[in-house]
Amino acid sequence: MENELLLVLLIPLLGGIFSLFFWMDVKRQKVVFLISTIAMTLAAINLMRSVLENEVITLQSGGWDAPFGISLVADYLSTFMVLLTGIMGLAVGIYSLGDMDRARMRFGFFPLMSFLLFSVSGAFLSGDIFNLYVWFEIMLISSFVLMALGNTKAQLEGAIKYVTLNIMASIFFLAGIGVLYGLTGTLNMADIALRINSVPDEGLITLAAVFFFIAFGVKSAVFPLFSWLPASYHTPPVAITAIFAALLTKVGVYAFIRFFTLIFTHESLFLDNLLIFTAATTMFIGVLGAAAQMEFRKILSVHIISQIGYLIMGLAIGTKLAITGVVYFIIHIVFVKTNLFLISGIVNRLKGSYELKKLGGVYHTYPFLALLFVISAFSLAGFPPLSGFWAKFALVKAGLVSDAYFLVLVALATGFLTLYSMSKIWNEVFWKKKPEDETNLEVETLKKERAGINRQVLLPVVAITVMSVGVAIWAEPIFYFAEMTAEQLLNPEIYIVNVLGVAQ
Amino acid sequence: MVLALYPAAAFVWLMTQFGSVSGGDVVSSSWDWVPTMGISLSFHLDGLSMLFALLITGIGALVLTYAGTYMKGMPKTDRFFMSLVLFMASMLGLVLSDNIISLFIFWELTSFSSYFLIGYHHEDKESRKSALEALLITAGGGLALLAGLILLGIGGGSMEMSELVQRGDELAESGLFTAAMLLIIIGCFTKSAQFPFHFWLPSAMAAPTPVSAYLHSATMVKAGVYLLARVSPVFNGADGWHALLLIFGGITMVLGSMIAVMQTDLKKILAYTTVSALGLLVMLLGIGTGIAIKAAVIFILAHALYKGCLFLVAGIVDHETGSRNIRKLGRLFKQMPVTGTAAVVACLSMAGIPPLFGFISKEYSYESTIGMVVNSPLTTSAFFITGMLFVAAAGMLSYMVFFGRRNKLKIKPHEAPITMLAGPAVLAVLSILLGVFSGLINPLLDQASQVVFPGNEPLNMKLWHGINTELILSMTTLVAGIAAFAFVYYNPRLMSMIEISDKIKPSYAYKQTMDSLAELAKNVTQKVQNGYLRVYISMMVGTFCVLALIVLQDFGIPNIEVLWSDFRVYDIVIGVLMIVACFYTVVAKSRLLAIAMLGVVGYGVAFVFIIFGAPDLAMTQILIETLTVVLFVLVLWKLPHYLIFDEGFIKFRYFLVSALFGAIMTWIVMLITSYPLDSHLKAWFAESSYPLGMGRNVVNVILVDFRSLDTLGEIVVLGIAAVGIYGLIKFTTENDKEEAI
Amino acid sequence: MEDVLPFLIGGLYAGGVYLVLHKSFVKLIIGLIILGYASNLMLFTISRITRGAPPLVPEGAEALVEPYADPLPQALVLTAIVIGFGIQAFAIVLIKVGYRIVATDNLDDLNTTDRLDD
Amino acid sequence: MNSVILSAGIRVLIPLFFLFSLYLLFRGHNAPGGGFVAGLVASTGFALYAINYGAERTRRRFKLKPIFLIALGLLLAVVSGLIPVIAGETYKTGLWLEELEVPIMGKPGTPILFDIGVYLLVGGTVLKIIFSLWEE
Repeated sequence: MENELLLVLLIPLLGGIFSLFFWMDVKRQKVVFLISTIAMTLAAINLMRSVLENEVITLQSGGWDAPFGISLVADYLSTFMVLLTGIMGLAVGIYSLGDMDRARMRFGFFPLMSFLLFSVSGAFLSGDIFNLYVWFEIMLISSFVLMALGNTKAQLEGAIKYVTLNIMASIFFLAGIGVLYGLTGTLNMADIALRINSVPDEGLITLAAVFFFIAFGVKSAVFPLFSWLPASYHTPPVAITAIFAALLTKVGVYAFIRFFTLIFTHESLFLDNLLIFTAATTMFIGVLGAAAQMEFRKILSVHIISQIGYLIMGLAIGTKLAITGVVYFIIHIVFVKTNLFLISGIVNRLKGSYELKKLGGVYHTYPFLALLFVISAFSLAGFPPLSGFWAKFALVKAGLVSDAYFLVLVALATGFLTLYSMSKIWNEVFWKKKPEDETNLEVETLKKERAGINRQVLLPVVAITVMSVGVAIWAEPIFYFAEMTAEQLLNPEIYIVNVLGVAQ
Repeated sequence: MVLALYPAAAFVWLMTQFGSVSGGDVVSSSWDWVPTMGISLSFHLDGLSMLFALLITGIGALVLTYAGTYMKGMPKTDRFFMSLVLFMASMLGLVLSDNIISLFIFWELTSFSSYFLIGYHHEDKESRKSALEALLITAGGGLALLAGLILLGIGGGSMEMSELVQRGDELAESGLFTAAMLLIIIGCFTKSAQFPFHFWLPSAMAAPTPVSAYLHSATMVKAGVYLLARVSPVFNGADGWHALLLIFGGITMVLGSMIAVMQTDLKKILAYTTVSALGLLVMLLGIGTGIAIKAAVIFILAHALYKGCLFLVAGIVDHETGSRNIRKLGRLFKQMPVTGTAAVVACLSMAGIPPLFGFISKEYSYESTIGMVVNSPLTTSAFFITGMLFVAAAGMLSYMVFFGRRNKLKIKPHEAPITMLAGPAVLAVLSILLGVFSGLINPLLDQASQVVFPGNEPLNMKLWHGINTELILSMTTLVAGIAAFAFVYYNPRLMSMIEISDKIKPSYAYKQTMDSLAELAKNVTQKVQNGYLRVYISMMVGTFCVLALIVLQDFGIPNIEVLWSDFRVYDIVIGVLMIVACFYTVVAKSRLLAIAMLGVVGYGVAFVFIIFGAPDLAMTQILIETLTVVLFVLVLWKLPHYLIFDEGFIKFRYFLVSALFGAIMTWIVMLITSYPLDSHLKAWFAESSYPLGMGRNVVNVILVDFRSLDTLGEIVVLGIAAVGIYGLIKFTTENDKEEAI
Repeated sequence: MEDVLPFLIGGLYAGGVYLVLHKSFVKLIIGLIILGYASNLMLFTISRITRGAPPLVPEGAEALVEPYADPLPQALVLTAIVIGFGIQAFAIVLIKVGYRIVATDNLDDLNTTDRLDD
Repeated sequence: MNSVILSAGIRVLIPLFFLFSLYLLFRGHNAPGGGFVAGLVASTGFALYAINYGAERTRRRFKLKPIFLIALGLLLAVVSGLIPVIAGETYKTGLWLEELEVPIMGKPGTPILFDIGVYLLVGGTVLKIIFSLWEE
């Protein structure tokens, strides 16, 4: 059982290591990457199957009982996130086979992707705060390298901000670990959850929470800590942006959910208000940012922020229904947002630009691509019966049931502006005629169009679209699972008992 | 064309149910969709749904047949028909749904598919704008509606409309009642083009005419009316319900008809009269008496028949003559006798002339306003004005196009093909048929009115009620209308005679709102995301300081007196040395000095580790420090010469932020260390390291055994860093050369 | 020293933040390194410190003999130092390459990627 | 930098560095030291060599590519954890040859193998960084 958990981490790690052995040998790296990512996804499915049977699976690394060693814990939420990681890694990986330039491949794109998947899954599975920090750091360094790989001016500018702000966040994270250890004398999350009740003053726990709020707030890009995201996310090649968009901020959100349902569960008006404030401002300012942009990928990148706001909103409401909504919302945005990024990449391949002003006429020539975009974009805007609607519906309902009218109002206004920004893309890129004044570009474009869409780039987009429509049409099993997850999260005893063996 | 068979089949199926539904039965079926969220696909066919469903499928079949010919030769008709059929299906779903959420889903789907229909001529900028306008307004209202429906569901404890309408009292007590009502009304108003949201409908005339005929007369715009009618058993009698519907419906009705007669574009006239008609319907629902509901139900049908017909006629005229300007058209009857006849019949119905169905409808409207308890003169005169202007509009649509002055067309028009004529002809015939034999439809309309107003008196439509107030009013309206038409006819510049400032138009307000939203978005984004790294950092640190101070204010400043209790000289020396070195690192004016001082701080840290029993840490720190300095020296000469100095004020501000941050961290460390530590882990490691971990160096045992996973992660970080550094340095310089390392 | 350490930590934090708030590439990286020291020291200190007595099991003994320093924070700090080194090394080189390619020595000039294009 | 004395000195120093690093590596489990520190020491030796002879020659002299060392180190670290899995234990459970007592190192076991992985990786990393910077 525990080896099923081990496999999802071991496979991408070994994939990364073997890619390093085949340094500069792009062909073999491709094969290794593909095999390992497929295997990882299968392992994640297998783990999910097993977790559904056993509720929680724990791997006590080194055979040392918790809290003395490091526990890796697969509960519903983390397994589900790992499964998403596998799927998205595979999809974006296939896309990058058709899209990534050879130079970047030669400079370690594949091993870096493997290590990224490894670290993201590790972060989801970790049951130990310091170990979580280590996973975060692996994730950071691999994302740093992926971000900067290629050394274009924009990438480096973005990377400097990205790196600096994330290092700052790590500093808060480390300090926060210090504070929590200083208060409870332990690192294992389940053990902390047990011992935190005996901390002499609840204010101290809140103090610790402030550190983690900053650390995770930066990672998940909430207001006012999100500045690194609009500065950098649109700079690397689109496959890299897509995998970042799919996974990295979600790790931050995951950590938020984990800490605020397991550790910081004490009554604190301050923290409640902080989360509500964060959720509302993040949603709204994020979507305003998207509305202000005039570049395909920038709109999408900045828009990530507003969706993080939705997730925090669910956490702020904190009822079972709300958490259920959050879980569903995560599936929804991971699929849809990644897909939109990939589509923007295809449009760029076809038309040679991401600037709305320079684009146009895609609906005319590529109706199928337009259809794929429409599905994802309107899903993002929350149109039924696409997945975005269910996500929004669950959160709005949760908000209304819990009298969180202010949050609901902001959420709905945000939905409106999302529609506005998505229809802007649609208008400019797809419906509008292609501007004719730039004849040179036209020639270049024609050349590119021949390379245009290939199977590797189209396949993942189609597959993700099918999945995202699938989770909308067959929303019931997903919601059922999401509800189980919420229930598990809101009853931390299950987690604690499973990790520590018995409640101490 | 073949597509028309689908709605036709549905129509036929509906007709088979006609008998039972008219008899008061309800056909329903249900399928659990997302039970976890309380959502099922449940359908419910009662009188009201039946009425709408018949319109949707019947007119749908006609419109599809018509469009098959109309759209011939136009680009991408397959996508067009796809959207149209999607719309049709979702409209049908809307009126059949019993579950309020599945109703909402279909509601949004109609907005969605109409977006693509309105934007059919998408390479034209205006067309795109109109489509977006319609989408944003209806979807914006949709958001309100969603909230309203959920509130309704929460308050009533059910998501099924058929149950909710029976729980009116329960709902009224739930406290969510008024909010739910307001939100639902907003949603319906946007969809049904009520003032002040009405302007999207005339803009939506950018759509191909079959679309307008279908969406903007008979179906989509009526969805709001449908939903208002559907929920009116719940809200009827509630505070504000009547007033809101009456006032906004009334304004929409009068305003719409007034603007209509000032137009010259056929489709614009139709659009504004439709707006007006929708206002009329909302107003009737607002009156909310049994008779008003009957009037509403009848008018829904009457309006759909004549307005659908007129739109299709307009399409034919446009198609065959290339113009929709009534001032340019004229005397077309001879070339287009069938079209002309249909148009005349429809216009007569619109004008409310017996024996057409529109007449019956008008009679009931007058009856309902006369029977009203309050404000009846005001509403009656509103009806009167509207009725009069309808007559005028009818004259414009028929007389000015098919008779009247000679036309100024360049091409010679001819009659349209049969497939296009079928639609208007059938609708016109129905207008006559139902007028004369109103008994045919009476049972269905009766059922519909029973649904909207449970316990309504049975409906009994007749053409001839004898001479009564309604009839007199009707006739007066007619006369006044003819006079109004004459006025319009002889004053071609009516439009420019009445100058309405743009600024008071709701469409201007919409534009302003969207513009200011864009402006706001831009300003906020530029402010928050201004591109300065140091601002980002200070936001992060500042946020932390604020939050930490809020929490820390509950704790006193820790006791510092113990400070000098147990001091050793070399401690102080090291501490002071490090502080000084740190200070010099900060203020140093040369890079080398800064780095040298940095080294001193680093070795100082190592010394602290030695003092407090951490030899492994000290060793590592020293080696790392050395390596970092080496690294620095290796890259230093490539780095910019020191340093840009910030202005004094900014510097001072940054100094304050960092000093505050440092102070907070000191405070926190002292605070936390003033409590005793639960050291169960410490003890366990002390005991287990040698017997279980086989090592005497406990730190090492933890690193390679107890917590070896951390160490594994750590070395992965190092490996990736090496790969990354290599990539950073080599990527541009040796792009594609084979690599030796 | 136990009582001096919090102030030392505060001073390092303050100095680090002050440095990273400057416009200079070099100050930025030095600031980050100082912040690294500060957080390592904080983690070390806040887990309570013991003077002398490294956590080494003496020959012949089976367990550590009181008093001894808590080995766990030491292991954590060691991991943090090494990770910090890897990341700082990357950051140093990044900033160097960034400086070469962006061709400015003022961090304030690095704002093309945030700019709204209209 | 090609002074004769330095060259001669380095020729002597490098094996010393290497031996010292091995010493640190193996005693790490029982006394201050360990794979990380040892790796740094070893790579410092190579770095000295590189400073003296240039990266090109250093690379030719030591056939192993740094990236290979990195990969090998990682692999060793992973495999050291996998051996117990094959033996039916939890991942990374320490397996020891209890009856053996090696001088300096103490008992050999999988955690030591892990430390050797760390050692190799650290060496490879530092070399990779220094070579990259040096050649630029």
